Amino acid sequence: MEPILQVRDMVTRFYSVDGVVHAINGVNFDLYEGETLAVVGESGSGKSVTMMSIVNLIPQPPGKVEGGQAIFSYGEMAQDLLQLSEDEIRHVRGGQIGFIFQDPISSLNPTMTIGSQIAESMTEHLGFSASEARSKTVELLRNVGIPDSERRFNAYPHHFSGGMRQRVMIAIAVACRPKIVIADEPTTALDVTVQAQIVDLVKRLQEQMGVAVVWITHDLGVVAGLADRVLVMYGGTVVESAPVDNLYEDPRHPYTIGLLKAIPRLDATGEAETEELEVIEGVPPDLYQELTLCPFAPRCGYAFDRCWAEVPPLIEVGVQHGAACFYDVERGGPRNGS
Amino acid sequence: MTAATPQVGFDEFEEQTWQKRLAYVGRLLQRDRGGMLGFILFILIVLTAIFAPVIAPHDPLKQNLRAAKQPPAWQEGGSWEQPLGTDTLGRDMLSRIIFGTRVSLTVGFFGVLIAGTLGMVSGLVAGYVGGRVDGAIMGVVNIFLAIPYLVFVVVVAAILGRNLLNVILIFGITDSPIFARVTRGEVLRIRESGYVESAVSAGASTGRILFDHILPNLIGPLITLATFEMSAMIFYEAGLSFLGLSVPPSVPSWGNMLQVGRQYLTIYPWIATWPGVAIAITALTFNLLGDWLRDVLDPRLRRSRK
Amino acid sequence: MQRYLLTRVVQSLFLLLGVLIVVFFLVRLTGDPTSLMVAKEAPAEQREAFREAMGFNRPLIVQFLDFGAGILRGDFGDSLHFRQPALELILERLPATFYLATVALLLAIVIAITIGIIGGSNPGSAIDSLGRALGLFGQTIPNFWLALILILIFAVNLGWFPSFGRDTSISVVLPAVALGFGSMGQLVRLTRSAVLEIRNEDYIRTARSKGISQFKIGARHVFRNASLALVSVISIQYSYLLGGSIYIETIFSWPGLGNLLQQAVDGRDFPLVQAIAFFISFFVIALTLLTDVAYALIDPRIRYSS
Amino acid sequence: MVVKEEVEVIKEVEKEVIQTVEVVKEVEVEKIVEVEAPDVPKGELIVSVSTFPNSIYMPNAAERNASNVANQIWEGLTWVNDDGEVVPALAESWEISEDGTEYTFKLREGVLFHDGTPFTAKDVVASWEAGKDPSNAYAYNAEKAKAVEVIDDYTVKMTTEAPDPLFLRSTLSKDWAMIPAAYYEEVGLEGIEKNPVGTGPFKLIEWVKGDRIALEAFEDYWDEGLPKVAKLTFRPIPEEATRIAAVQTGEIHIANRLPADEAQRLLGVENVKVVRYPSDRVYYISFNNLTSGIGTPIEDKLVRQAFNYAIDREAIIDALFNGYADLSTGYITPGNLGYDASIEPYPYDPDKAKELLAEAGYPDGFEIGMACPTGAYTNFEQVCEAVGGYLNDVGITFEGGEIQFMESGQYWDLEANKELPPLFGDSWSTTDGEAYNRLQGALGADASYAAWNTAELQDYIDRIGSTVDDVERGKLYSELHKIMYDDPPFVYLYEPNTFEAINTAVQNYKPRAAEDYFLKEVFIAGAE
Repeated sequence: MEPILQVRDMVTRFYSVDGVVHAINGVNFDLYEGETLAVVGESGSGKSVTMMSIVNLIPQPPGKVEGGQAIFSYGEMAQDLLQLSEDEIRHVRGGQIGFIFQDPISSLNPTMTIGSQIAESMTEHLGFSASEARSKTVELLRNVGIPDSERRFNAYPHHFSGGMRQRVMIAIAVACRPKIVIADEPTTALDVTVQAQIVDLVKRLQEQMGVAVVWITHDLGVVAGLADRVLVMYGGTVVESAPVDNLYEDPRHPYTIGLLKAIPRLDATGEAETEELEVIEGVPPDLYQELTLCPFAPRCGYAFDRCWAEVPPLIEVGVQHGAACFYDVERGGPRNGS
Repeated sequence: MTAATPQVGFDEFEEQTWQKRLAYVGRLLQRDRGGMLGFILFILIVLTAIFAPVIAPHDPLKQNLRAAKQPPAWQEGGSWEQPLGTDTLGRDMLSRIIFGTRVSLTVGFFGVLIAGTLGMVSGLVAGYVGGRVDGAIMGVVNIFLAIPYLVFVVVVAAILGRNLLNVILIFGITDSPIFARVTRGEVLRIRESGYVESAVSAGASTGRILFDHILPNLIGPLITLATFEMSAMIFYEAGLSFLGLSVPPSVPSWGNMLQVGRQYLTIYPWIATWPGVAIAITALTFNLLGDWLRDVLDPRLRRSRK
Repeated sequence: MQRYLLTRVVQSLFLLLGVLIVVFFLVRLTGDPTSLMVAKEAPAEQREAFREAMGFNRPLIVQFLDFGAGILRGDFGDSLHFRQPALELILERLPATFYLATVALLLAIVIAITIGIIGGSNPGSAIDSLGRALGLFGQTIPNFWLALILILIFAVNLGWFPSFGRDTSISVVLPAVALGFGSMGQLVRLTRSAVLEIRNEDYIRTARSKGISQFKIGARHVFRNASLALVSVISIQYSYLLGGSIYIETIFSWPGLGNLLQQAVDGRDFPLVQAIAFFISFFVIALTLLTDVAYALIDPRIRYSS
Repeated sequence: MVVKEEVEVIKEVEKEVIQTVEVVKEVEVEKIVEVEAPDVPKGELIVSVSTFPNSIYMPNAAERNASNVANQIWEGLTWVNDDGEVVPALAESWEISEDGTEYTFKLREGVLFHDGTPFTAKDVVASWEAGKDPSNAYAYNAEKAKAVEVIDDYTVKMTTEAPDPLFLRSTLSKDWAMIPAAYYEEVGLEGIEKNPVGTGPFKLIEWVKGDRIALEAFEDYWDEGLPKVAKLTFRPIPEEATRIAAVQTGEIHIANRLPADEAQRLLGVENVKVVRYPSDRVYYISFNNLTSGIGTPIEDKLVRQAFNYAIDREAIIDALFNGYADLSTGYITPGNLGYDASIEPYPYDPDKAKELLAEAGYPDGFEIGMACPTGAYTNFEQVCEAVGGYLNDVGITFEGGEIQFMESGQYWDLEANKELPPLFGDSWSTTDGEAYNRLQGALGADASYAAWNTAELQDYIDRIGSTVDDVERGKLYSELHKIMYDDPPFVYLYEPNTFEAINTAVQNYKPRAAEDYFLKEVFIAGAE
C-alpha cells in the first residue's frame, strides 16, 4: 500500500531572542490511508511542530521550515506540501487535512456562532452556498452527537461544555471529508469521562469516512487501544517507529523503554500494579544547541562513545519497526557495524 | 502549548540573579530596536534634566532684548554663542530647552505619581472591597471622566492660579480616574484567578494578599500606563499653555515656549520649532519605552504568547 | 439583556446628575462674572445692580436648586455674554461639532483599522512600519501645531482646501485631519496590538487550519475580535475629540461647541459653561452606554451573561 | 456755545492721527487700474472679526468687533467723521443750552427704518428707554440722559444732570442705537437684539452663530448712493494665523488685528496690502496707593520715577512689536485732546534709576509684589517678563520670587476689588478722542478699577468732567499730562500700532485710529 503522506528529513527551526531553537531535526515517517498513527513524546519533543510544519501552520516568524519533503498523495496526485505556496497549501488544510486541537475553549472563535465556524470551511473548499453549508453543518453536528443541532447552529462556543466544544472542533476537522485528520492531544483538556466519548467519536468517524488519523499525545497509556502504529519522538527527532503491539512488547529504543516503564498499568481487575514506576533521570535536551549527537545520550544508560559523536539514523530493526539507536537492546551491545 | 514556540522565558526570569536579569533586559532591548532607542533617549533626557545647570551654556532666564529673535548658528545672522538662536526676549533657546526638560519631567513624573497613587488606592479599594464601596468610588471616577477635560482643567487652574505645583496637582487629579479604572480592572482579574482564591482559603490576611499577590501583579500594567501618561502630560502641558493656563510665562516650559513661538511660526520658525521638537522627542521616548515595557511586563501579552 | 440595559440607563442618569452637581459648584468656585461682563468704566452701583439682576448674590444652594428646576423644564438659563438661551446657542453649534468630531473619528477609525489589521497581520511589512510611524507621530505632534501647518500647506500654498469656516463640503477635511490625527495614532496602535494578540489566539490557528484565506481570516475572525478592543475605547476617543475640538475649532474658526466653550470659560459665562459641560457629558455618557450595548452585541459572552 | 468752535479744535488733533495711518506696502502703481465706485451696490465685501460678537445691539456689544458689526446696522443722532469732527447723522442740527445740560435736536426727515417705518422723535425716546434697561451691559450710557422729551415729530429735547463734554461725541454717536418704537413695543428688547431693525446702510440677513453675520445693502438708505457693496459679511476668525491665511487665499477681504511680525509676512504677497495705524490704548504698570501699596516704597515719587527710567521700553517694542508701537508719555496719548507734544518719554537710564532709588533711601533696591494678566493682550505676558527683568537689574525683586501671572477673569476681579499687589500691569483704551473716561476709571476716587488717587488728580478729573468748553478742557488735560509725568502713578509703557491686511480690490476703505468701521463707502474693484 502506498502511503498517503511521506515525510522525509524535515527540519524546522525557531529564531528567538535567546538563540536558534532546533525544534525539528530531520524527521521521517509515513502515513497510510485510513490508519491511525499515534505520535508520542514529552512536550518539546517536536510532535506538534512536525505536524504543523507539514501544512505551514507554525508561526512565522519566528518559525521556519528549513528542509525536507512532505509528499502528499491521493489518487493520481502527488505533491510536496513544503513546496506549495500559502494559497495552495491552505486548500490542503481544511480541505484534505483537518485539525483537532487540544483546548476546545480557546480554539473556537468566541464571537462567531459554532455553525458558521463549521460552515465556513465548507463554503471555502467545497464551494457550497450558504444554505447548502448550513444544512450540511446541521447534519454534521447531529453526526458528532450534538442534540438539537438545528437550534445549536446559532449558539456561541461559551454556551457549550468542554466536551461539546471538542465535538464541534471535530466537526470542523471533518467538515470537508479530509484524507487526514491531525488530532493534537484532543482529550488532554477534558474530563476523564468525556475523554473516552471523544476517542470513540473519532474512531467512529474514521470508520465512516476512511480517514487517516494522526493522534498526537504525550500519554503512551491511551495509545494502546487507539493506534495502528506509533511514532516516538524525542528532541525533535523520531526515535522509534513501530506497529502498536510491536512497540509495547518489543521496544528497541532506550527512551521508549523508559517511557513504557513510567506508565501505570491497570490489570484486568482494575488494580494498579504494585511494581514501582520508574522515572527517566535527567532533563530534556537543550534545543538551542545544534544536534550533533544522539539527543537522548545524556540521559541514556547505554550510551557509548559513538552516541556522543553522531546522530543515530532510524534503523530498521524489524517489520515496519525502526529505532534511532546505535545500541542493540536485544543483543545487549552496540549494533553491528557500530 | 502546542507548538514548541520558544518562550522568552519569563518564568525563569523571576528566579534569576540580578546580573542575569540585567543581561536579560539587555537582550530584550537588543531585540526591540524601538525599545532600545527609547531607553537610550530616556537616559539622555533624565541626565539632561538632572545636569541642566551644568550643560546649559547660559542662564535660561537672562534676557537681552537687544539680541532678541536671533536665528540658530547655522543660519545667516546666527552665532555659536546661542547655537539654537534666541527667543523674543533674547534668551538663549538652547538653555531654555535644556531647562525645559526639568519642567516637563517634573510635571510628568509628579503628575503621574499623584494620579497613580490616587488612582491606584481608589482602584484597589474599589476592586478589592467591591460592592457598594466599589459602586461609590467608580461612580465618582466616572463623573470625573464624563466631565469635559477642558472645563475641569480651566476651572481648577482658575481656582488654584498659575504655578508649577498647581499644574502638577491639576494633572494629578484629572488623570487619576484612568489609573483607578485600570487598577480596578486588574484587581478584579487577579482576584478571579486561582491563586488569590487559594491564598484566601489558606487563611492569608487581607494585607498579605494585597501585598504578596495583588500589588506585584499591578506593577507591570501600572508602570506601562504611567509611561504613556507621562508622555500625555507633556502634551497636556502644551495644551494648557495654548489656553494660557499652564505654568507662569516666566517658567521655561516647552509648552510656554511653543505657545509664544506659535505666532512667529513663519517668520522666526526656530522659536516654536525647538520646543516642538523637544516635545515630540520626549513623547516619542516615553511611547517607545511604554511600548517596550508593555511587551515585557503585561501579563496578558505574556499569557497570549504561550 | 433588558435588565442590563435598564440598569445601565439608570446608572447613566445618576452619572449625569453627578456631573451637574460637580460642574455647577466647580464653576462657581472661580468667582463671579461681573467684572468680565460690566464695563470697566461703569460705576460701582451698576456692578451691584448687575449682580442683583443676574442673581449672583443669592446663596449657592438656592442658585443650584433654581438651576436644577430650570433644567427639568428644559431651561438651561441664558448665556450672560450672548444674551440668549444657552440651550438655543448649543443647539445652533452642536451639529457642527458633532459633524467634525464624527468625521474625524470615522477617518481615524477607517484608516486605523485598515492599517492596523493589515500591518498587524504582517509584522515588519511596509504597511506595518507605516502603522507604527502613525502610531508614534499621532502621539508626538500637538494637534494645534498640525492645524497651523495644514493651513499653510493645503490652504495657502496649494489652495486645495479653504483655510477656515464651514462653507463648502470640503471645509471639514483639514480640521478633521488635524483633530483626528492623534486618535488615528492611538487607534492604529490599539488595532495593531489587538491584532498581534489575536493572531496568537488558538482560534485563529483553528481558522488557519481550516484553510480560510488570509483576507477572510482578517475580515471575519481578526476584525470582529479586534473591533471589541476598538469599540471599548471609542467613547473615550470621542470625548478626547470633543476636548481637542476646542483648539481645532478655534484655529479653523469652525462654528462649533468647542469654540463656544472656550469663550464661555474665558468669559465665565456660567449658564453657558454649565450647559455645554452638561451636553458634552451627556453625549459622552450616552456614547459610553451605546458602546457598551454595541460591545454586548458584538461579544456574545456579555450579551447573555450579565 | 457754538458747535462749530468745538469741531475745529478737535479737527486739528484728529488729523494728526489720520496722517499716521500708513500703507506699509503699496502695490506697484501700474497694477492699480483707476476704478470708479459703482452706481448701485455691487459685490460682496468679507471682513474678518477677531472675536465672536456677543451682540450686535450697541448697548450690549461687548467690544470693538461686535460694535463694528452694529455700526453698519444702527445709527446714532451724531457721527464722528473720518476727520474727527462731530457731524450730523440722524439729527440734522442741535442746540445746547447755556448751562450745557439741555440739548435740542432737529431730526433728519425722510429716514426709514429697515422695516419701512419712518424715523421720528418717539423712536428716540424708545431707544433711550430700551438702552437703559438694567439687563444691558452698557446701560449707564443711556442713563447719561436724565430725560428725553418729544417736542414734535422731528424735534427732541434731552437733559443731562451736569455738563457732559462727551455727550455728543460719544454717547449719542456710538453708544445709542436708534430703534423703531413700534417694533420695540411689539418684540421687546430681546426681539430687537435678535432681529435688529435700524436705519443703517446695511440690514441683517442672517447671523449664523460662530460662523458669519451676513448683511445686505439697505436700498432705502437715507444717504443717497450708499452703500456701495450689495453684501457685507463678517466672519469671526479668532486665530491670527488663520486670518492671515484667509486674506492670502482671498477668502476674506479685510483681516484686522494682526500682530506686527505676522503682518510683515504679507509684504511679499501680491493681492494684499498692509496698513498700520496707532491705536488709542495705553499699556502701563500701575502703582497702588489706596490699598496694597500703602506703606511701601512706591509711595515715594522718586521711586516711581526710578521705575520709569529703569525700563528699556524701546527694546521691548523692538523685540515684541517689531518696532511698531509708540513710547507712552502718559495717560493722554497723541490723538487725545490736550496732548502735550513737548513731553518726551522717559529715557532708558538704569544708572539714573539707581541714583533715584538711592536718593529715596533704597540703594540696594527692595522687594515688592507685582502681577500681570494672561490671555488678555497681545504679548503682554512677555512685556511683563521683560519689565520684571529690567526691574531686577536695578535691584527690585518680587514677592514670591516672580511676577504673579493670573488668568484675566480672576485678575480683573481682584483689580476691581483693589486686591492686586502694589504693582500691576494693564491697559486702557478709549474711542472718544480724549482721555477722560480712562482717567476717571483708573484714578477716580469712586472708580472700581482705580488703585491710585490724590487730591490733586481728583480735582483735575472733576474739573475736566464738567468743562464743556474744549479749549478749556484741553488746557486742563495738558496740565494734567505734565503733572502725571513728573509724579507718575504709572510706569508708562507703550501705545501699540494696529495692523490690518487688505485685499487690493478693496477701494475707499479708511481705517480709523479708534478701530471703528463704517463701511458704507467701501467698494470692490471689478465687482459684478
